[in-house]
This record gives sequence, C-alpha cells and structure tokens, in this order.
Amino acid sequence: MAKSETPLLDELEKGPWPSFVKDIKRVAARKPMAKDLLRQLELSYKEKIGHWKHGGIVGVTGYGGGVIGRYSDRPDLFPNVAHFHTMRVNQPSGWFYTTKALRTLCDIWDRHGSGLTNMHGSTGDIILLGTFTEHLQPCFDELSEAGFDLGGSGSALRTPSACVGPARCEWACYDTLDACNDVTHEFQDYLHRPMWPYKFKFKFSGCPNDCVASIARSDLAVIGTWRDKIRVDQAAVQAYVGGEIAPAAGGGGKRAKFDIQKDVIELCPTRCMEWNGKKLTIYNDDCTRCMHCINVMPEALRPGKDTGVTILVGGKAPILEGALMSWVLIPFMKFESPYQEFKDLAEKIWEWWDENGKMRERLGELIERMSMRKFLEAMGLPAVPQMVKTPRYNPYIFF
Amino acid sequence: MAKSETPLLDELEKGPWPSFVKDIKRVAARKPMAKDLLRQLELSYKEKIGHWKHGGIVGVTGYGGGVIGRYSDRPDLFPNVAHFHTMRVNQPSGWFYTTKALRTLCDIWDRHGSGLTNMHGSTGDIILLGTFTEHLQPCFDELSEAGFDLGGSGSALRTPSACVGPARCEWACYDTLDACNDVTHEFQDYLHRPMWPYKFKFKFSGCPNDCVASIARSDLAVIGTWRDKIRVDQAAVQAYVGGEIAPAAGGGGKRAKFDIQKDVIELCPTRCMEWNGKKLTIYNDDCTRCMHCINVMPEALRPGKDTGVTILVGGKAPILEGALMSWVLIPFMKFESPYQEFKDLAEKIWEWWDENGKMRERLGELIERMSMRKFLEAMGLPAVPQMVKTPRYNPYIFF
Amino acid sequence: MGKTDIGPPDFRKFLPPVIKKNYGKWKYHRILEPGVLVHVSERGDEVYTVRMGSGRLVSVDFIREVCDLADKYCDGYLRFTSRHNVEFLVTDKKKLAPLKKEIAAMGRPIGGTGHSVTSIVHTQGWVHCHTPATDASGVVKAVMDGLFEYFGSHNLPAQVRIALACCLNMCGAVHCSDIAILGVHTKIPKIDHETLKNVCEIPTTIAACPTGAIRPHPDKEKKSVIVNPERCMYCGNCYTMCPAMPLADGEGDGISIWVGGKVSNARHTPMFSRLAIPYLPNNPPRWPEVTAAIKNIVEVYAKHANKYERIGEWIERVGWERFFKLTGIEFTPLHIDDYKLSTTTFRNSTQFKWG
Amino acid sequence: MGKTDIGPPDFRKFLPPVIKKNYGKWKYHRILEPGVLVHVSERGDEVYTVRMGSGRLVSVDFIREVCDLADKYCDGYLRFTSRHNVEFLVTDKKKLAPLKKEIAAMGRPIGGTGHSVTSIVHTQGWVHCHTPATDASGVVKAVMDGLFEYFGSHNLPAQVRIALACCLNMCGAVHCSDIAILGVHTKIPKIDHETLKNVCEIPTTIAACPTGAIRPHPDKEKKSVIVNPERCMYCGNCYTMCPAMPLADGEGDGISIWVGGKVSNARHTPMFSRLAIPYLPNNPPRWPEVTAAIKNIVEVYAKHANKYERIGEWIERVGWERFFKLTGIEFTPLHIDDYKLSTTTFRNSTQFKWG
Ligand code: SRM
Ligand code: SRM
Ligand code: SRM
Ligand code: SRM
Ligand code: SF4
Ligand code: SF4
Ligand code: SF4
Ligand code: SF4
Ligand code: SF4
Ligand code: SF4
Ligand code: SF4
Ligand code: SF4
Repeated sequence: MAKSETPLLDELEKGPWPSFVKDIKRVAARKPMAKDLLRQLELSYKEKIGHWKHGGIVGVTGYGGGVIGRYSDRPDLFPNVAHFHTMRVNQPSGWFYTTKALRTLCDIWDRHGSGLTNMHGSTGDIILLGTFTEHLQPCFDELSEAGFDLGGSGSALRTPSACVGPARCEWACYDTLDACNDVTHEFQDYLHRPMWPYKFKFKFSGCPNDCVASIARSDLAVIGTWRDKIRVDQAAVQAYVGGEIAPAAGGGGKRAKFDIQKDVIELCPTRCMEWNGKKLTIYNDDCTRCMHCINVMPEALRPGKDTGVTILVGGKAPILEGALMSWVLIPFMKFESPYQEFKDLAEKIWEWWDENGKMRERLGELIERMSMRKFLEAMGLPAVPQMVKTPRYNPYIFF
Repeated sequence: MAKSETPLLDELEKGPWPSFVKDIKRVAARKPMAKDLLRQLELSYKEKIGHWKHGGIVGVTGYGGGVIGRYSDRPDLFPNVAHFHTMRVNQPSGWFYTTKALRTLCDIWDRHGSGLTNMHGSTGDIILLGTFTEHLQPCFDELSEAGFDLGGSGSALRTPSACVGPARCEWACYDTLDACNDVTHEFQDYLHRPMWPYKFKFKFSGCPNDCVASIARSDLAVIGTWRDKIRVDQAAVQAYVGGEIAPAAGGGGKRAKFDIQKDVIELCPTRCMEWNGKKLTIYNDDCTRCMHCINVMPEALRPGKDTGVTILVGGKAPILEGALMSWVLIPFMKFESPYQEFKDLAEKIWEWWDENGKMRERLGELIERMSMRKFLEAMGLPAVPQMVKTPRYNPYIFF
Repeated sequence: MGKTDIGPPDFRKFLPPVIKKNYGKWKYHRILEPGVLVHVSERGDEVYTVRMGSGRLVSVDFIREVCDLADKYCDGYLRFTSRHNVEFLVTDKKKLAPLKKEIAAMGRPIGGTGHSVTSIVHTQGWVHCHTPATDASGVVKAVMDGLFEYFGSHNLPAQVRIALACCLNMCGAVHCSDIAILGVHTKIPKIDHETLKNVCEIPTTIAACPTGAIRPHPDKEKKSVIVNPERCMYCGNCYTMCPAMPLADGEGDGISIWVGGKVSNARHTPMFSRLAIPYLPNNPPRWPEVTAAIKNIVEVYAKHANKYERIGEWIERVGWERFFKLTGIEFTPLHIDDYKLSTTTFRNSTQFKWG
Repeated sequence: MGKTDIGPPDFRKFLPPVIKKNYGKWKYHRILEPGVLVHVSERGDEVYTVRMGSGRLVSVDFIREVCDLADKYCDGYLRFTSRHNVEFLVTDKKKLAPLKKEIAAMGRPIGGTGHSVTSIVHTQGWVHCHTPATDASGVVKAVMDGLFEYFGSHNLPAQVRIALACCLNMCGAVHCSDIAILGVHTKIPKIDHETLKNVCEIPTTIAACPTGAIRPHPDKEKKSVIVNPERCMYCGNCYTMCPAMPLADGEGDGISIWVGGKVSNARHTPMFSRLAIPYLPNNPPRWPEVTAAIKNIVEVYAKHANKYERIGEWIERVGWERFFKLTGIEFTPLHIDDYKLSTTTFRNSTQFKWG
C-alpha cells in the first residue's frame, strides 16, 4: 500500500470527534484541489507555518466583495491550489435549508471548486472553500440561477445573521429571521459594493441569551426584550419544585436535584424573586430580564408580551484599539416589519461613521474617539442611565 | 453699631455647625491679618472669585519646602494679607497632643502669624494659616525650639500620616504610629529638600478599614493585615445574637434589631461564614479580611495574630492622567521596627521613579506608562495574582 | 537659628497614661452613644472617647478652649482625628457628663461616630488657594448646617463620608467619598498675553494640557499661547504651570456633585466617586442649591438603602437608573465619560431596569 | 451572467411545515437527552430536534449524507446552528431512535445541548488564511477528541463555550468565550526590504502599528521600514496592511489560552476572556500541550463550580488567586495588562485570598 503523503494529518483521522481529514480525503480522491490542499496542509504541519500568500483582488462582475482571494506560496508543489479563493454565499436566515437547495449548492461547487466548504463561516455565510479565478464568475452565475447570492467582505456591510428565533424558540421577542432577511435585502448595495471606512456587521438575537453572539460580534446588535411582566404559571412552578418536570438548561446530569432557592432565587442578579414554598413572586420593576429563571423553568415562566428590542452598538474584535462589546444605545424599540425606524437609524449611523471614520476605523472605535456624547448628538438620541454601567468618575467635563 | 463689613460672611455665623466666621472674628478683633482675611473673603463672596495670586517661592533656610507662598491680589485693599503664606508643621503621629504643646504652638503663631490654623491639613500637617515673609524664619526657629519641624511641600516626600492604630484601636495589625514616626525621621532629607520628579506620599492604616484613606491618598499605602484565622469567641457571638451586646458600627438607631444572618453572614463578600443558630463557622481560606464581621461584632471577632501589612502603590488625585487608587504590590510583609525591608523598598522605588519619571509624573502614572511588569522587574518582585482584579483581556502581549 | 531636620515630636510624649499602659492591648470597643466611644483593654482598663465636631479652619483661641477642656477632663491630653474632629480621652466615666455639657455650652456638637455624617474633609477654597472654583469652609458650613441632625445620630444605613475639593487637583479624598463636592470651572483660561512670556515657559505650558488644547499663539510677536475651546475641559493644570492663564470666573465657576465613592475594604472593595450633578451655581454665602441637592441625596439614600450599605453599595444593588429616578436628578450627556477609560464605563449588557 | 443583488433566498421557503404552522407560537422546550430537544407549541404541536456535531470544514459529500438523513427522517428539511452543528427537525417521535442510530453509524456525535461542551467555533488556520499563527481545524479536532465525553453529556456545572482564532484578528467570539484558544506570534515581522516599496505604502504601514513600533528605514535608499523589537507585540496588523512584513515563524508561533468570557446576559453580564496561559508551543498534529491544558481547566472547573456557574462566574466567586492555585497554572508578569486600560485591571483593594 503506497506510503501516505500526509502522515501527520493522518493522525487526525483517529479519535471520536468527526475528522475533517477523513472528510477531505474522500473528496481528494476525485478532486485535485482537495488533494493538493491536504498536501499543502501536511507541509504546514511539518514546518508549522502557513503556505498561503496575501490575498489579491478577485471577484465577480458588479461586486466589490464576496470573494476572498487566496494563492498558494508553493504553486510549484501544489499546482491545484495555486489559486484557492473562497466565495462567501449569503445564508438563508436562521440557516434553514431544504435538501434540494443544499444538493444544488453541492453540485455547483463540485463543478466549480474544491468540493470543500465551511458550514458556516463565523459571520454566517456558506463558505465555498477554494477555487480558481476563472471559476468565480461561472460559479456565481449558477449560484444566482439557483437563487443564492454572495455575502459581504472588505469595507462593506457584512452578511447579517439571526438566531433561530420564532421558528423554533419560545423566547423570541421579535421575528429575528424576517428582520435579518429584510435588512439584508434592503441594503444589498452596501453589502456588495464596499464604500465605508471599514466593515460593518449586524446580528439579530431574539432575547438576552444572545444565541448569535451579537454583543461580541457585531457593530449593531439587536437583542429582543420586553417591558411588561414575566408570565408566571404557578402550577408549573410547583411541578418543577415537586420534581414532576426536570429543570431545563441541562440541569440534568449529576446535578439533577432541583432546588428553586439555590438554582433560581439566589442566582437572580437583582434578587427580585421570592419563593415562600408555595408561590413565586417576581418584582418585575427590579428584573433586568437576564433570562436565567426563564431558562431554568421554561414551562413555568415566559417573557412578557409587550416585546421589542434593545439596540447596542460598537462590538468588535481587538485590532486596533482592543476588543469591544456593544453598548446600549436604545433601551427599547418596537420592532415590527418593515423595521423603518431601525433602517433609518442604520443609515444615520453609516452617514456619521462614513463622514468621521478614519480608514479601517470601526464604529465602536469612532464612538470612543469622538465621544458617546457627540455620537448621541449626531443620532438625535437622549442620554439615559441605561447606557452606562457607571456615570463618569473622571472629572474632565467638556461643559 | 457700625454696619458689618462682612454681611455675606455674617450669614455663616448662623446655624448649628461651628462657624469658622465667628472663630476668625474673635481673632480679627486683635489681629489685622485675620481682619483683612475676612474682608478679602467677603469680597470673594461678593465677586464669587478668589483673590490670591499664584504663590511665589518662600521658605526657611536649609529647606526647599514646608511653606506655601501666598499673596493677595488686592494688597491695596487688604494690606495685612499682602503676604499670607502658610507653614506646614509636621504633626505628631496619630495627632496626639498635650495641651502644653498645643498652647506653645498657639503662642508662637499668635506672635508670628494670623492666629488661624487648619487642624489639620489633608496630608496631616498642622497648617499655620497666613503670615508675612519676614515672620517665616523667626517662627520656624521658635517652632524648632519647641520641638516641632516643618512638613513637606513641592516635589518632595510629603508628611506621612497614620491612623490612631494601637494607641486606641483593637484592630491595628502593626504599630502605625511608630512606623509613621520612624519613617518620617528616617527620610527628613527627602522631606525638606525637594529632589524628585514630583510629590510622594506615605499613609499608614492599621487594618483594611483604612481610617487614614491610604488607598486613595498616598503613592505608597501600608495597610495592616493577617495571615492566620479570625479569632472567634462563640459565647460573645451568642451574646450579640441574643441582644445582650449591641452590634458596633452604629448598628444602633432605628435599625437596631441585630440579625446575624442579614447583617453579617449575607454581607460577607465571599460568603465564607455560616451560622447554624448556635455556632459561627468561618472558612478563613476564603476570607478576604474585609473587616465587616469584625466591625459589627468586635467583642466576638478579632483579627488573627500572624499580622503584617499589605503594600499598595500608585494612589493619587486626577491631574493629569486621572485619579488612581493604590494597587497591591506586596500582599504580605512582616512589619516590625526598624522596618528596614520597607525602607529599602521605598529607596528602590524612588530611585526607579527618579530615573524614569517625567516632570510632575507621579509614581502611579509612571507605572501605568512603563507597565507594572517593568516596575516589578526593577523592584525584583514576583508577579502574583493578588496584584490584579483580573488578568489582561487585551491580547497585545510583549513576549 | 532653629535646628533643622528634627522631624515631628515623638508621639509617645503625647500619649495619655491609659493609652501608654494599654498600647496595642485593646480588646474591643463599644459606641455608647453618638460621639462617645469606650475602648476596653485586655487588662480591663477603659478609655472613653468624646468626639467633638470641628470646622478645621480654627483659631488659636479655639485651640486654647479645647486645651482648657482637656486639662480639666483628660489630664491635659487630646487628639485630633483623620477628619479634623477633636477627641477627648477620658478614663473616669463620671467626667463624661460634665465634659459633654461644657462642650455643648461652647456651641460645639458631639458625634461623627458610626452610621453618621461625620465632619466634611475639605480644603482651602477662597480662604487661601489660588486655583479654587468655589470656597471650601463656607460650603462646608452651609452643608453641615443642613445635615446637622445626621452628625449626632446613628440613623443612617451606614457611614456617609463627605469631602469637598475646590478644584480638580482634588486635595483630600474627594475621588473616593460617599458624597463629593467638587469646584469646577466652566470657562476657558483668560490668557494675559502681556505677562505670559515673562512668567511662563511656553513648551511646559503647552505640555501641561492633558487634551492638547494649548497651541503657540499664531501671532509670533505675542510670544504667547491660545486655547482651543473645543479641547479645553477646564482642569486648571495650565494655570498651575503658568500664572498668566487663570480660569476663575465669577459667573462660570460652580460646584459638581459626585456620589458612591468608598475608601474602606469593608464588604465592598474601594470605589471612585461618580458624577451625580455636573453643575450647580456658586451662590455664596449659603449655597442653597448645593445644600438642597446633598440633603436630597442623603435622604433618598437613608430611605432606600439596607443597613450597612454605603451609598455606592446601595446604588450598585438598585442600579444607577434607579438612583437617578429616585433622586429626581437629571441624567445628561455630561454624565457619560469621554476620556481615556470611557469604554469601561459603557453598559455592555441588556441587564438594566427601565427606571 | 447571473442576476446580481438578489440577496439570500427567502428562509420561509426552507421552513418545515411544523415550523411554519407554529412560527412564533412555541410555548416551551425540554432537553430530552443530550443532543435531543423537544419544542411544544401553544397548539400542542411538537418538533423534536436532534443536534449532530460537525467539524464545520465539511465536504459536499458530507452535506449530501446529511441531506440523505434529512430526506429520510425530516421530509427534506434541516438547519445548521450558530455554532456549525446540524439540526434534524423531526415531527414523528418514532423516527428519533432510527435517526440517532444512523447518525451514530456515520461516526457522528449527538450532543452540544445544555450543560455540555458544544462544538468549538473556529476559523481558517493553515487551511486557508494568510495570517495564522496556528492551525484551526486540526487544533479543534484534537481538543474535541479530548473533551468528547462532555459533548454528549450534561455533567458540567453550566454551558462551556470554546472558540479558536488563529491570530489576533480574532475572527469569531474568541474575546468572549468560556475558553479561548488564540494563535500568537512571538517574533517580530521579517521584513522583505526588496519588495516592500512595490507592495506597501510606507505611511499606511507605519500608521498600522498600535504601539508605534514601525519607523522609516534609516537607510533612505532602501525605501523600507524597520521594527523596534521593544515596541512590537506581534499583533500582525502591519502584515495585514503590508504583505512584505510576515510574522509567521515555525518556532515562534504558538497558542495562548484565555478563560472566563461570556456572551449571554443570564445571571451575569457578558464578559471578556482573560489570559490563563500566555504561550504553548505549536505541536501538530495533536497539540498535546494545548489539549492537556484545556482538559485540566474544564475538569478543575467541573469539580469546583456551582450549578449554573459559567467559568467566568465561578472564577469571579472564588477569585483569580484560587483559579491559578487550583489549576496549577503559573501566574506570570505577562498576565498583567500593560495596554491602554491596564489600571482598571489592577487590584485596588486589600480584599484578596492568600491562595
Ligand atoms: C472566514 C472567516 C473566518 C471563518 O473561518 O469563519 C473570516 C476570515 C477572515 N477574516 Fe475575519 N472572518 C470571519 C469572521 C469574523 C468575525 C466574527 C463575525 O463576523 O461574527 C470577526 C470578529 C468581529 C469583528 O468583525 O470585529 C472577524 C474579525 C476580523 C478582523 C478584525 C477586525 C477588527 O476590527 O478587529 C480582521 C482583520 C481585518 O479586517 O483586516 C479579519 C480579517 C479576516 C481575513 C479576511 C484575513 C485578512 O486579514 O485578510 C480572513 C480571511 C481568511 C481566509 O483566508 O478565508 N476578520 N472576522 C469569517 C467570515 C466568514 C463569513 O463570511 O461567514
Ligand atoms: C493644604 C492642602 C489642602 C488642605 O486645605 O488641607 C493642599 C493644598 C494645596 N495643594 Fe494639595 N493639598 C493638600 C492635600 C492634598 C491631598 C490629600 C492628601 O495628601 O492626603 C491630595 C490628593 C492626593 C495626591 O497627592 O494626589 C492633594 C492633591 C493635590 C494636587 C494634585 C496632584 C496630582 O498628582 O493629581 C495638586 C496639584 C499640584 O501638585 O500641582 C495639589 C496642589 C496644592 C496646592 C499647593 C495648590 C497649587 O496648585 O499650588 C494647594 C495649596 C493651597 C494653599 O494655598 O494653601 N494638591 N493635595 C493639603 C495639604 C496640607 C497638609 O500638608 O497637611
Ligand atoms: C478616629 C478615626 C481614626 C483616626 O486615626 O483619626 C477612626 C476611628 C475608628 N474607626 Fe474609622 N476612623 C476614622 C476615619 C476613618 C476613615 C477615613 C476618612 O473617613 O477619611 C475611614 C474610611 C472611610 C471610607 O470608607 O470612605 C474609616 C472607616 C472605618 C470603617 C469602615 C466603614 C465601612 O463600613 O465602610 C470602620 C468600621 C465600622 O465603623 O464599622 C471604622 C471603625 C473605626 C473604629 C470603630 C475603630 C476602633 O475600633 O477604634 C474607630 C471609632 C469608630 C467610629 O468613628 O465610629 N472606620 N474610618 C477616624 C475618625 C474620623 C472622624 O472624625 O469621623
Ligand atoms: C441552536 C442555537 C441557536 C441558533 O440559532 O443556532 C441555540 C439554541 C438554544 N439556546 Fe442558545 N443556542 C445557540 C447558540 C448560543 C450562543 C452563541 C454561541 O455559543 O456562540 C449563546 C451565547 C453563549 C455565551 O454566553 O457565551 C447561547 C446561549 C444560551 C443560553 C444562556 C446560557 C447561560 O447560562 O449563560 C441559554 C439558556 C440555557 O441554555 O439555559 C440558551 C438556550 C437555548 C435554547 C434552549 C433556546 C430554546 O428555548 O430553544 C435553545 C436550545 C438549547 C440548547 O442548545 O441547549 N442559549 N446559545 C445555537 C446552538 C449552538 C450549538 O450548536 O451549540
Ligand atoms: S437568542 Fe433567545 S430567542 Fe434566539 S434562539 Fe437563543 S434563546 Fe431563543
Ligand atoms: S429574568 Fe433574571 S433578573 Fe429577571 S427575575 Fe429572572 S433571574 Fe431575576
Ligand atoms: S485603620 Fe483599622 S487599625 Fe486604624 S483606626 Fe481604623 S479600624 Fe483601627
Ligand atoms: S472579614 Fe470580611 S471576608 Fe472575612 S469573614 Fe469577615 S465579612 Fe467575610
Ligand atoms: S483643591 Fe484645588 S483649590 Fe482647593 S486647596 Fe487643593 S489645589 Fe487649592
Ligand atoms: S484648563 Fe486644562 S484642558 Fe483647559 S487649556 Fe488648561 S490644561 Fe488644557
Ligand atoms: S483569526 Fe486571523 S488567521 Fe484566523 S481566519 Fe481570522 S484573520 Fe485569518
Ligand atoms: S506586529 Fe503589530 S506591534 Fe509589531 S510592528 Fe506590526 S503592527 Fe506593530
């Protein structure tokens, strides 16, 4: 049996977690691009260094983004990955698919690329991983025929993402999927044609559990919330206490025994709940809607009905000034289709950011540089205590 | 009755709190300086603006500090405060006095100054408030005769201060008064002859209650602590619970009813205490020596016996880079006379600060600029987790 | 010529016998009543402490009166506290009543212990300093008159430490006080272009500004500087370095109020004071707006906080949203930090109360 | 030419009937067993979800296999989660067992729900990016092999979210994860002075450095730049802007481990990941040091944390001193921040534990 060309990578075929090496090898059998990818990766494993050159500018007609150019720095050894560009395909909101649509995508990619993908990229796109420049346009054409379009890249609006929301979650305070889809279609121009100081990302989570990590990974995070009371089913509370219903959120395992006092009452961040052995009382004025009690007793507690969203701005990774999490800009905004108030806000933000932002300066960094105060002025928004963890302790006030 | 020259100030003679205006008026009757001070202050009250010029350089022979020069900007109207310099007199540790010593001071100041003082200045000195340049030297000579010396000012070691400590407090973990006195005498040269980038302050508190505000008001804070267990007298605990002894720390007033669970157990920051109705258990490994339980039940709980100090550095007011509170540098140091280890540390710090500090750059600002890491290296001290609230979350590591 | 470098007198000479005998041997204390403590030593000795409020700016006459009392009741010993109050140390319990009576007769208050408003740490103000944006002693007198009942009582949830500083140099611990009164300028320095070149070094003056608001004067002849109003936040550091750049202004100067600071490590770690009210006008002699604002804060706190909750601990529990709502203080854009550490003060969570 | 600007397909076309019928009408869910949920709607309809672990870097063959299962058990519908796992939506409870059996037969795990280690969010690494300091898929495979038992069980105190980013650009949410695996360079850029002038703009390159470590090359002819090793912290931003300044180095590159980050608002507000281990060597193919270090952290956490305490909440309760002691990880000067917000991370209190 011929000695394997990828002894190091072969080690990763062992072990219980699904092996990407095994998966690539299947495709490598029929796809030289995949084969050479493995061979180049083996070299990287040996030398402990990547073998991809700085991306060039590649793309499809009419778009300034959606494709990440990639070239091997050893095309001599790995000719089939001399080019290995990736195409970002905008995912359907909530990553719902029919097998028919997925099979179409697979066929297109089998014809035009390495047959490898990331399902999905961290921003949310379907990542078609690796092809040659000449395949880009034909591949795009077939994708478009099949009803798919490219996602964002470069200094543009990037592909928005949404949590599963009302499709399958009882805690969604607004239609995350519709909002994400609507907004993505509304701003196609900004998405396909980079025109800003740098990238801009939206993320839509249906409630403060934030299952699409909007507060950490988007310049403008939309998180569902409610203004009225948590809905309580006292009988169901007793059922949890009595053990008839197992607490949710994986309370199972060796920590199964449910203790409402220890597991819920004492973990409420504002201690605004009381349990007297029979009845659960929630002082909703002091509830900060952290979701914990609801997470643990979903059959007994439900978010309120007067729902909407909290808008937060500024989240980003560390380069250049340090990582940021988004900050509360608007504590509460009603959020129904066609989301006009939200779209107007986005346009206003982009205008101010485009006017004042330096090259590669994200929204959060610009707000930090110019001051939240100037940003609020530009947005015509009031300063409210919900925006701060603490008022300033620095005495340098620009009266 | 002649109309008062100070109608506005006269308003401050009313009201229950002791009136400084009444007090000054008494002296003004016989001291023109005090009279003119009141008249100038009245003008300030009318114009809502101070009438003192930028201080000049005044002092006594052999010293570079200890006197704050002050000149009225209206010597024409208030000739007797044309000069109104203050002399900072180094207080005895813990602000203990005999009436004999105080009367001597009063006589000297009656002879050489306005007869007004601050008992005491925020750094701790006796402030002899206001005299003419020609009085400075003779006044100093008489003070010295009477066993008093000037405090610090300018870019020098300032007057150290200590809490009442073992003189009258049961919680002092070291002799704050002796340490303060010893250190002040040790470094007289640094105190009287400014030679550093800027000022430097010591403060000595006997325990984490920090009754001399060392963590906020000194570059090098010495706070008493212990390494072993809190001493518990179970009978006394029961006495508090039974109401035989009233809880200390002003538990009186309308909140008198003592509830050990609510007032002590649930307020321990690390929840490391348990009360089962009879016995108090403290898990000392998790105790962070915050003092609260001891504060409330002084007859039942006492600090441990293996005492010493925690050394913190960097505290200062906001100018220029923003206010700082001191940071843990050495979690535990035995602290007995002659405090040589501490004095060596102080010298080492000054040397590093003097070498690297910019003009008017405080120790805390220098550590921020150069990095705590470089400071620890220079001090030959290890990095320990007690020094941080949290390890870095910024990924820019200087490997 | 007096001998130099003799340093402070040895405190041991000034310790009353009962203190000398029990130095480092104290066992516990009790607060007998507002302003009166007793400390009991391991040998069973007792020393009673009567704490008398003092305005800090005091005359030699006042000191002599205090000495008379100390001679009469404390064998000629006394001390001052770290917050300017006088402490009479009495060994004979029977002397307490007459001592207290005489103190009252002098119109001096007894208190400042336990859960009280003790005396306000403050600075020079218009009495002596050259960079004040308000007075110190006057404001303190007015505020303490308003809070007088809280000095001699223990009805507050916990200690309330108030401090005043008359400019951003913040002498004292204004940056870590339950309530801080801070003098603020709100007008840019009025530059005296004539004298500047004689009294100031231009490079040092320019470097003195934390926000780079100072630039060389465009007219080279002037050999002076100009201030960019957009960048000035009135810190006064340029005036500290250059006497030709005063900021004091009768109309612009005023007082800002800060809350929630703490020095002790009890329960909660030490905290900075945070902005509650950006600006109240200087309104001597009794600063009605300032006294009313502080009284309101103390009373809302007293009504809502739990026992042993300092103001900062109370606010941390109920939330700043609730603080502004309960006190009726308006939250403005000025409350939001815009200096170096601003992002660490913004709320990165959907955890907040509606009011 | 394909039509442009058509945007993503309408998700409504891809919703299974049970979802369409109960869209926005779900009432509650239960976690039946690790990897299997049931959601019940207000009308009483039920949808069962089987969550299958996926390595994210998957081939079209894998996707087709998944489609086969979805056709057989879910009427041709499926979805992916925000952490790359596949979710099969089943309406007929009886199909669960056979579906699970077939998934197992494919060698694919079921789990990632509730108090588990769900799949690791990760990025390109050596597979595709040009700025990595380590691989992504390989490290994730090795680490998940080591933590495999925690994927399909609910034995942890709370959810453990692990993320990997192969350089400081931190694609994904490495900056807010319970455990973060971050590729780090430790050697300064190797400047290719020949090509630099053709491929880079010198001013932009110089401006790209957050610490001002880049200066024009002293030798004007070179028309290049040099890096001051003292000021460089290997962030890689210069390389992002200028292809002639690569940092990747076979010996110097490695992995740092960060802990205590959190995205959700449950109980505690969101938190950043904090440094636990500054550097572990790149040791492909199975990164033994990295897998061992992470397994140790997960197991010490599982042993000591209370129920519903994420790693960051546990550490906040016991103290970082205790975390380093229990895990045996060495606390070094590198753990202490030295960038812009450093002073907000230093301990301004005597409240700490001895160990
Ligand atoms: C493909 C993807 C990683 C993945 O494997 O999933 C990715 C890949 C790259 N990212 Fe990213 N980022 C990806 C999601 C993210 C995220 C997470 C998110 O969007 O939810 C972040 C953190 C949030 C943020 O944007 O700050 C992220 C923060 C960055 C940064 C740092 C930006 C900053 O302001 O700090 C850079 C650097 C840059 O933009 O120059 C970057 C740059 C890059 C580049 C283009 C490398 C470069 O410097 O040119 C990477 C291309 C790799 C390649 O060869 O394919 N990528 N990147 C993700 C996008 C796939 C998709 O479209 O679905
Ligand atoms: C007298 C006193 C206030 C009082 O009424 O008690 C005082 C008065 C002055 N202080 Fe102070 N400071 C006094 C304690 C403090 C304290 C508190 C302490 O020492 O415990 C602080 C905060 C801690 C600190 O040092 O940071 C303090 C922080 C300042 C600062 C800001 C320093 C900084 O780095 O931020 C300045 C500005 C300067 O030094 O240029 C300053 C400057 C001054 C000057 C010299 C004004 C100036 O800029 O030239 C004041 C002279 C006023 C006058 O005309 O008498 N004073 N100053 C205090 C000293 C009396 C004594 O010796 O006992
Ligand atoms: C006399 C004095 C020390 C001195 O050397 O002069 C002193 C004396 C005592 N302090 Fe203090 N403290 C003194 C200034 C301070 C300061 C400094 C300051 O205010 O500038 C603090 C820090 C304040 C802060 O946190 O902002 C201070 C924070 C405490 C605490 C902690 C209170 C808390 O819960 O946060 C205690 C414990 C208690 O009272 O329960 C305490 C307890 C005590 C005890 C009970 C200690 C003892 O056993 O003797 C002393 C008398 C009780 C009292 O005043 O009710 N002492 N104490 C100071 C009196 C000031 C005054 O005239 O009012
Ligand atoms: C399917 C998914 C949403 C999606 O649109 O794809 C999802 C689905 C659910 N999440 Fe989530 N979460 C999903 C990513 C997230 C993320 C984002 C991430 O990890 O990148 C977070 C933030 C994580 C963080 O804080 O760092 C997240 C934090 C939560 C929480 C809060 C947990 C906590 O105590 O901090 C809950 C509540 C709970 O589990 O008790 C939750 C609860 C739930 C519930 C129970 C909501 C519901 O009623 O349906 C869902 C299934 C339970 C489960 O997974 O145990 N979900 N969830 C994502 C599954 C990821 C996976 O494959 O493992
Ligand atoms: S963010 Fe909230 S609404 Fe969205 S999936 Fe998670 S728990 Fe459900
Ligand atoms: S949602 Fe959170 S804050 Fe509100 S009651 Fe439940 S546990 Fe408490
Ligand atoms: S700091 Fe501690 S030892 Fe000193 S007086 Fe205050 S309580 Fe007593
Ligand atoms: S000193 Fe503080 S931390 Fe220690 S047991 Fe007492 S209350 Fe708890
Ligand atoms: S706070 Fe400012 S004005 Fe007041 S004494 Fe100190 S330096 Fe002078
Ligand atoms: S007052 Fe302060 S901010 Fe304004 S110019 Fe002077 S130094 Fe600069
Ligand atoms: S983390 Fe860095 S190396 Fe990895 S994909 Fe993102 S940009 Fe590339
Ligand atoms: S790697 Fe980062 S710190 Fe080093 S020179 Fe490049 S940009 Fe500057």
